[in-house]
Amino acid sequence: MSRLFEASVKENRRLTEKHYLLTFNPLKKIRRPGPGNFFMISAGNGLDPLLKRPFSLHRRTGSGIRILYRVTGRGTAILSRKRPGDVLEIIGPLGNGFPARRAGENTILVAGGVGIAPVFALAEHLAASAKKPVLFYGAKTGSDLLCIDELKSIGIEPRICTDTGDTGRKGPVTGMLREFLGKNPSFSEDCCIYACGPESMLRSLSALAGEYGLRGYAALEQNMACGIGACLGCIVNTTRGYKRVCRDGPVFPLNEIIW
Amino acid sequence: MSRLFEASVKENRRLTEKHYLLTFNPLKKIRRPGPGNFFMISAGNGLDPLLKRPFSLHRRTGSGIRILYRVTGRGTAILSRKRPGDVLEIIGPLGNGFPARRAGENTILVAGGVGIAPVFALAEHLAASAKKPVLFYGAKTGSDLLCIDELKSIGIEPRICTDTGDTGRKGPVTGMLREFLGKNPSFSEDCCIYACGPESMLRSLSALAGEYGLRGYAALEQNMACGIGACLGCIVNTTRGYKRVCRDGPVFPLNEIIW
Amino acid sequence: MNLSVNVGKLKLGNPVIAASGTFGYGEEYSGFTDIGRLGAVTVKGLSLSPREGNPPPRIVETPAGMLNAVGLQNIGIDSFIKDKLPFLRQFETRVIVNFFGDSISEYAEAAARLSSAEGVHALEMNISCPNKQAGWSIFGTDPKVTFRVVSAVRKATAMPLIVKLSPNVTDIAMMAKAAEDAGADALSLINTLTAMAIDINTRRPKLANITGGLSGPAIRPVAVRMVWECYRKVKIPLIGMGGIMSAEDAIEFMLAGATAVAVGTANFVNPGAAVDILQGIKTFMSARGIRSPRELTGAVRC
Amino acid sequence: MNLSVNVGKLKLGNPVIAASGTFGYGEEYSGFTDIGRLGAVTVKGLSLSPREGNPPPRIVETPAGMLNAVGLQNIGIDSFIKDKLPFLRQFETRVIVNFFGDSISEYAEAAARLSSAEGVHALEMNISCPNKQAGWSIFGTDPKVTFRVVSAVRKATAMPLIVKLSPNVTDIAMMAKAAEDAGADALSLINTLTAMAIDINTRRPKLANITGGLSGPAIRPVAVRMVWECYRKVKIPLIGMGGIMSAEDAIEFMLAGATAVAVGTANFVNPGAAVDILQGIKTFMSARGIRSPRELTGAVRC
Ligand SMILES: Cc1cc2nc3c(=O)[nH]c(=O)nc-3n(C[C@H](O)[C@H](O)[C@H](O)COP(=O)(O)OP(=O)(O)OC[C@H]3O[C@@H](n4cnc5c(N)ncnc54)[C@H](O)[C@@H]3O)c2cc1C
Ligand SMILES: Cc1cc2nc3c(=O)[nH]c(=O)nc-3n(C[C@H](O)[C@H](O)[C@H](O)COP(=O)(O)OP(=O)(O)OC[C@H]3O[C@@H](n4cnc5c(N)ncnc54)[C@H](O)[C@@H]3O)c2cc1C
Ligand SMILES: Cc1cc2nc3c(=O)[nH]c(=O)nc-3n(C[C@H](O)[C@H](O)[C@H](O)COP(=O)(O)O)c2cc1C
Ligand SMILES: Cc1cc2nc3c(=O)[nH]c(=O)nc-3n(C[C@H](O)[C@H](O)[C@H](O)COP(=O)(O)O)c2cc1C
Ligand code: FES
Ligand code: FES
Repeated sequence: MSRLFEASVKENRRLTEKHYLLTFNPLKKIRRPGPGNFFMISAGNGLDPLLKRPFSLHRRTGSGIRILYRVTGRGTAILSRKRPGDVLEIIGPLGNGFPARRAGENTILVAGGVGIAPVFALAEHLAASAKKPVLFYGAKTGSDLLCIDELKSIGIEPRICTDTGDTGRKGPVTGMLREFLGKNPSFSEDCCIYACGPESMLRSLSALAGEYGLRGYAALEQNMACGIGACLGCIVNTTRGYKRVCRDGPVFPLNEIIW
Repeated sequence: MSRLFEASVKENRRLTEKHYLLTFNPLKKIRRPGPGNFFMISAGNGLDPLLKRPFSLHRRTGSGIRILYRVTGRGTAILSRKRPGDVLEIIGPLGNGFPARRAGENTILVAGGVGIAPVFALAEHLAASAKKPVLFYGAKTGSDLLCIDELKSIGIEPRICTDTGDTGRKGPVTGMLREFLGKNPSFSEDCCIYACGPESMLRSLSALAGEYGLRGYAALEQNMACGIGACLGCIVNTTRGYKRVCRDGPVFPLNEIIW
Repeated sequence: MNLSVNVGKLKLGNPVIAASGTFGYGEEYSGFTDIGRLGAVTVKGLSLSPREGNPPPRIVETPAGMLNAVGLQNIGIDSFIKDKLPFLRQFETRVIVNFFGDSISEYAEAAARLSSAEGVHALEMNISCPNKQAGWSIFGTDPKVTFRVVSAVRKATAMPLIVKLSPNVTDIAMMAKAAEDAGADALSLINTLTAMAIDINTRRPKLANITGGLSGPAIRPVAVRMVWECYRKVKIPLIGMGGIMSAEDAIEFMLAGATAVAVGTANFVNPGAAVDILQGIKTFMSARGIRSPRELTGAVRC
Repeated sequence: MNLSVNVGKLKLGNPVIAASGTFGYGEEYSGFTDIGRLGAVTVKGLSLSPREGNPPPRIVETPAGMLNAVGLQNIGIDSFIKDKLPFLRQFETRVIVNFFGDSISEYAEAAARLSSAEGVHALEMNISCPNKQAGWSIFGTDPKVTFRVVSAVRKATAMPLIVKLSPNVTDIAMMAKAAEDAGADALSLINTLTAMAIDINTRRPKLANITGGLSGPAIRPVAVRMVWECYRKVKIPLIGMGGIMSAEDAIEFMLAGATAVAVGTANFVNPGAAVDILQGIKTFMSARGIRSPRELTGAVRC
């Protein structure tokens, strides 16, 4: 019944200065996670850090479940030191996940920074279908871009932009998306956006979607304690009142989020 | 100037269910530790556990500095999971160490349980001299006896007793010593005792030494925070008032300790 | 071995309780642990009308602890009775309802309303939440005011009445005495310590509410001390809490004087924590031939 | 970059101080760190006559913290002046002498005696030690008594007078105000939280003194909150302390309102902690173009 399980670290590969790709194998049978689901993962094995940290499903592969993470603080720093064979305590899969798209609908995927982690999961899920998603991917610099080869290997050619412009277009990902929408009015007629990234990106994406009257969903982040809806710690303000990111989300309709 | 250093774990070998032998190599030049000196060793690398733990010098070998320890709680449990290449933060060497014996004097060494750790260091130091020490060693059961082969390899034949009697004599180590003193009056005429072990053992050893008018020293233990004499946390009551185990000791004359 | 304990008039099958605010309304945990095995579940603090609570961020981790400033978000007593209580009624587990008000009359009215609800076994008055709004934190820090508000609630209900004390006081035992004198059947202690954390890069408080309540293992030694001080001062039973992560921690509280214990922050780390702790207490007791948790209560040898 | 700060009349070369009771009389650390680089060293609390302190065990680790019940062991003011002060005089580092008494007149006499000693730069009155004996813990928990004892000491000395507050109170800002009104030049906060730990196997308290003071990172969020509360209530400068382990922690206290910071328990973990923290503050400041620590004091944006 419990979704608490132990998993053994299979690989913890450094991708960039700050990003790691961790593959784990659950030591017992767990529910099948889908795109937009997440796990609460303990980085330590004592009281430091105390709380588990949320990480999205990045990929399910033959060798295990993968998360892609950025070292931002104490917990992720400790996680980055895990070695193959180390055991992690995990709760999950959790959260609502990305909703299925409507039949025949076009899909735009938007990832900012490490937001590529769950967006990739969805891209992989949708890549096999007839209507391939179009993926917009923004990062600070070219060296922060992740899984470009993996995206290509699933047949997706990401449209890239960076803040510095050293790779892809210079500027925010929403700028590139706006241009795309302008140039492809028929595509955007029946189309849904799925996004994950920093708040500033999601905020302008919301505005853009509103402008063009597009449906869309964003996977949100908030500090979490329990991950299962009990502590009321991970609130986001929506048109339907405060909602729990962990249980009511992490995926919310773009037009319901009050920034 | 600072006696704070990092050391890399060379080996962390399990000897019995509860005992480990850890060899470390300081990553910078440190002062040369002697028998009875100790180190404050951090078992974690965060806030859990917070304080360093004291461990006696057990042996200096070509491959590094050794401590011999028993898993009793959280800190030692975490220490027992260290692997070769892991880095420890250490302060030391600390403490007064065992005083040199007087010229021509006989030496009795008494170890109880993991008290063999520093007693072995002294035994090794004295083994080369003309007057070989006589070593009494008590433990709970035969399987708790440590470094018997090492003792033999330095030419010392320990006189063993255990609580269960499954190895060596049955009964407390002080009983065996009392018998020895009775049978060897000339030996005990000019003789000094050096001991480390549980409080109950040291207490009866004090009484025995008093009875026979023998000089003696014991390495004591007390909960420590700083290890350098600053916090006044590690007090022992002596005939000269409260003394700090870490700085005024850990070795104290048996006849000065007030039990 | 008989694990049952009496917390005043409230009879529990075992001494392990889920702490208020850390176990939702119970149902959140139903997919994660066996609620039916717990002595009691204390639900998130309720008020007469629903509350929105504070804006995010509401929580942040601190050394061996966490701050929360949920701000008493809740669905209100009526929705609770209608939508949440039926779920809880299916278990043997006792249901303790944590509640609060903005005035003495609100406290009394809330208690009266809850008393008539089927499936509520005890009331826990929160006079101690540090997320003060409307200046009412005084209910838990001035013994005279505590006496008055508890007396008013006592008159409004015949239910087992537990008063939950704030640790943010000079003399916890005096507060305990005031609650006892006013007719409390038992005391819960402790609630969170008022605390604060600042992000040095943004220079902003890490919580939108500026301050929040510190919970978790960091506060355990303070909580144990307070249980011990109250145990020597009052006769009514105590529910001990604050940083209980393991059976050993729970037993420490019992030795200090607690009749039962509540598990809070630990539930977040491990949704099965409370059940694991119960199991650990059993193992401890049977290894030592202890027949009832009562043998542990207050058994510290000073 | 100018690191100097004024703690009232006390001028420090930089804002990092070693906290009382965690740095011995300074000399204990001389083989381990460069004392001369610290803004100030606060020595172990002194009384008119030497004290033996509590029996062992005196310390025990708790989650992200430790309890101590040293019981104010000290060599007495006279020996300190004769045997310890000369060593400290060789450094640029300011010397703050922490002291206490059993009565108002003892406090005043101790202050007078210390004021005439060469090489003492400020006095820190400990009215807050939780290891209460002779019932004097009231000095730090009742604002009226605090006002009286601080006033008496104020009359006895012209030295910079720092009053060290206890966190074990309902309203720390009220205590701060009482000390300010009585003439304190600065406040130190916080001292340790009264706490307790029990060995569940022996059923005995882990400290011989039963209770002790909780220090270390566990208490930092409580300490930061108290500094922030006092900063908004009083005008005199604050020395912030409680669980500072890193430069980031120290800066957090400054943002909350501290003019200087004291490092306590961290010295035990790393004898070079205070110097490392100073170094880290410099790095932080120069990375952000901050020219004086004063720019950080109270700069939290709420
Ligand atoms: C549903 C969800 C999915 C996520 N998926 C990913 C992912 O796939 N890859 C990835 O790199 N990151 C992901 N994150 C973010 C990730 O959880 C945080 O970066 C991580 O918790 C930071 O922990 P830390 O200890 O390193 O940082 P800390 O030192 O604790 O703090 C650094 C920052 O992280 C934030 N943070 C701290 N604790 C938490 C917490 N419990 N929950 C959320 N944020 C916190 C703080 O606001 C702070 O700004 C996700 C977050 C959520 C809510
Ligand atoms: C000078 C000295 C030399 C020592 N040498 C050795 C040695 O060579 N080998 C060995 O196995 N043990 C040695 N010890 C004992 C060792 O330090 C303790 O067993 C260890 O600290 C326990 O830590 P823990 O975290 O595992 O236990 P905890 O979980 O913290 O507690 C278990 C027990 O250890 C004691 N303890 C806790 N913290 C400390 C502390 N900081 N200092 C001392 N005792 C503490 C407690 O009283 C408790 O009873 C020595 C102690 C001293 C004072
Ligand atoms: C997120 C959170 C919410 C809480 N909400 C309440 C509440 O609504 N009412 C209450 O009386 N206590 C509340 N508490 C306090 C807990 O019930 C408990 O007293 C405290 O957290 C100490 O226990 P712990 O350290 O085991 O968490 C809350 C605690 C947390 C962490
Ligand atoms: C072992 C120990 C002894 C202490 N002795 C004193 C003292 O004599 N006088 C005093 O005012 N504070 C004393 N303190 C309190 C510290 O100065 C400081 O206020 C407290 O420990 C919080 O800071 P920290 O968490 O950085 O240690 C002592 C603290 C410890 C840990
Ligand atoms: S993290 Fe607890 S409710 Fe979402
Ligand atoms: S451990 Fe601090 S004085 Fe000995």
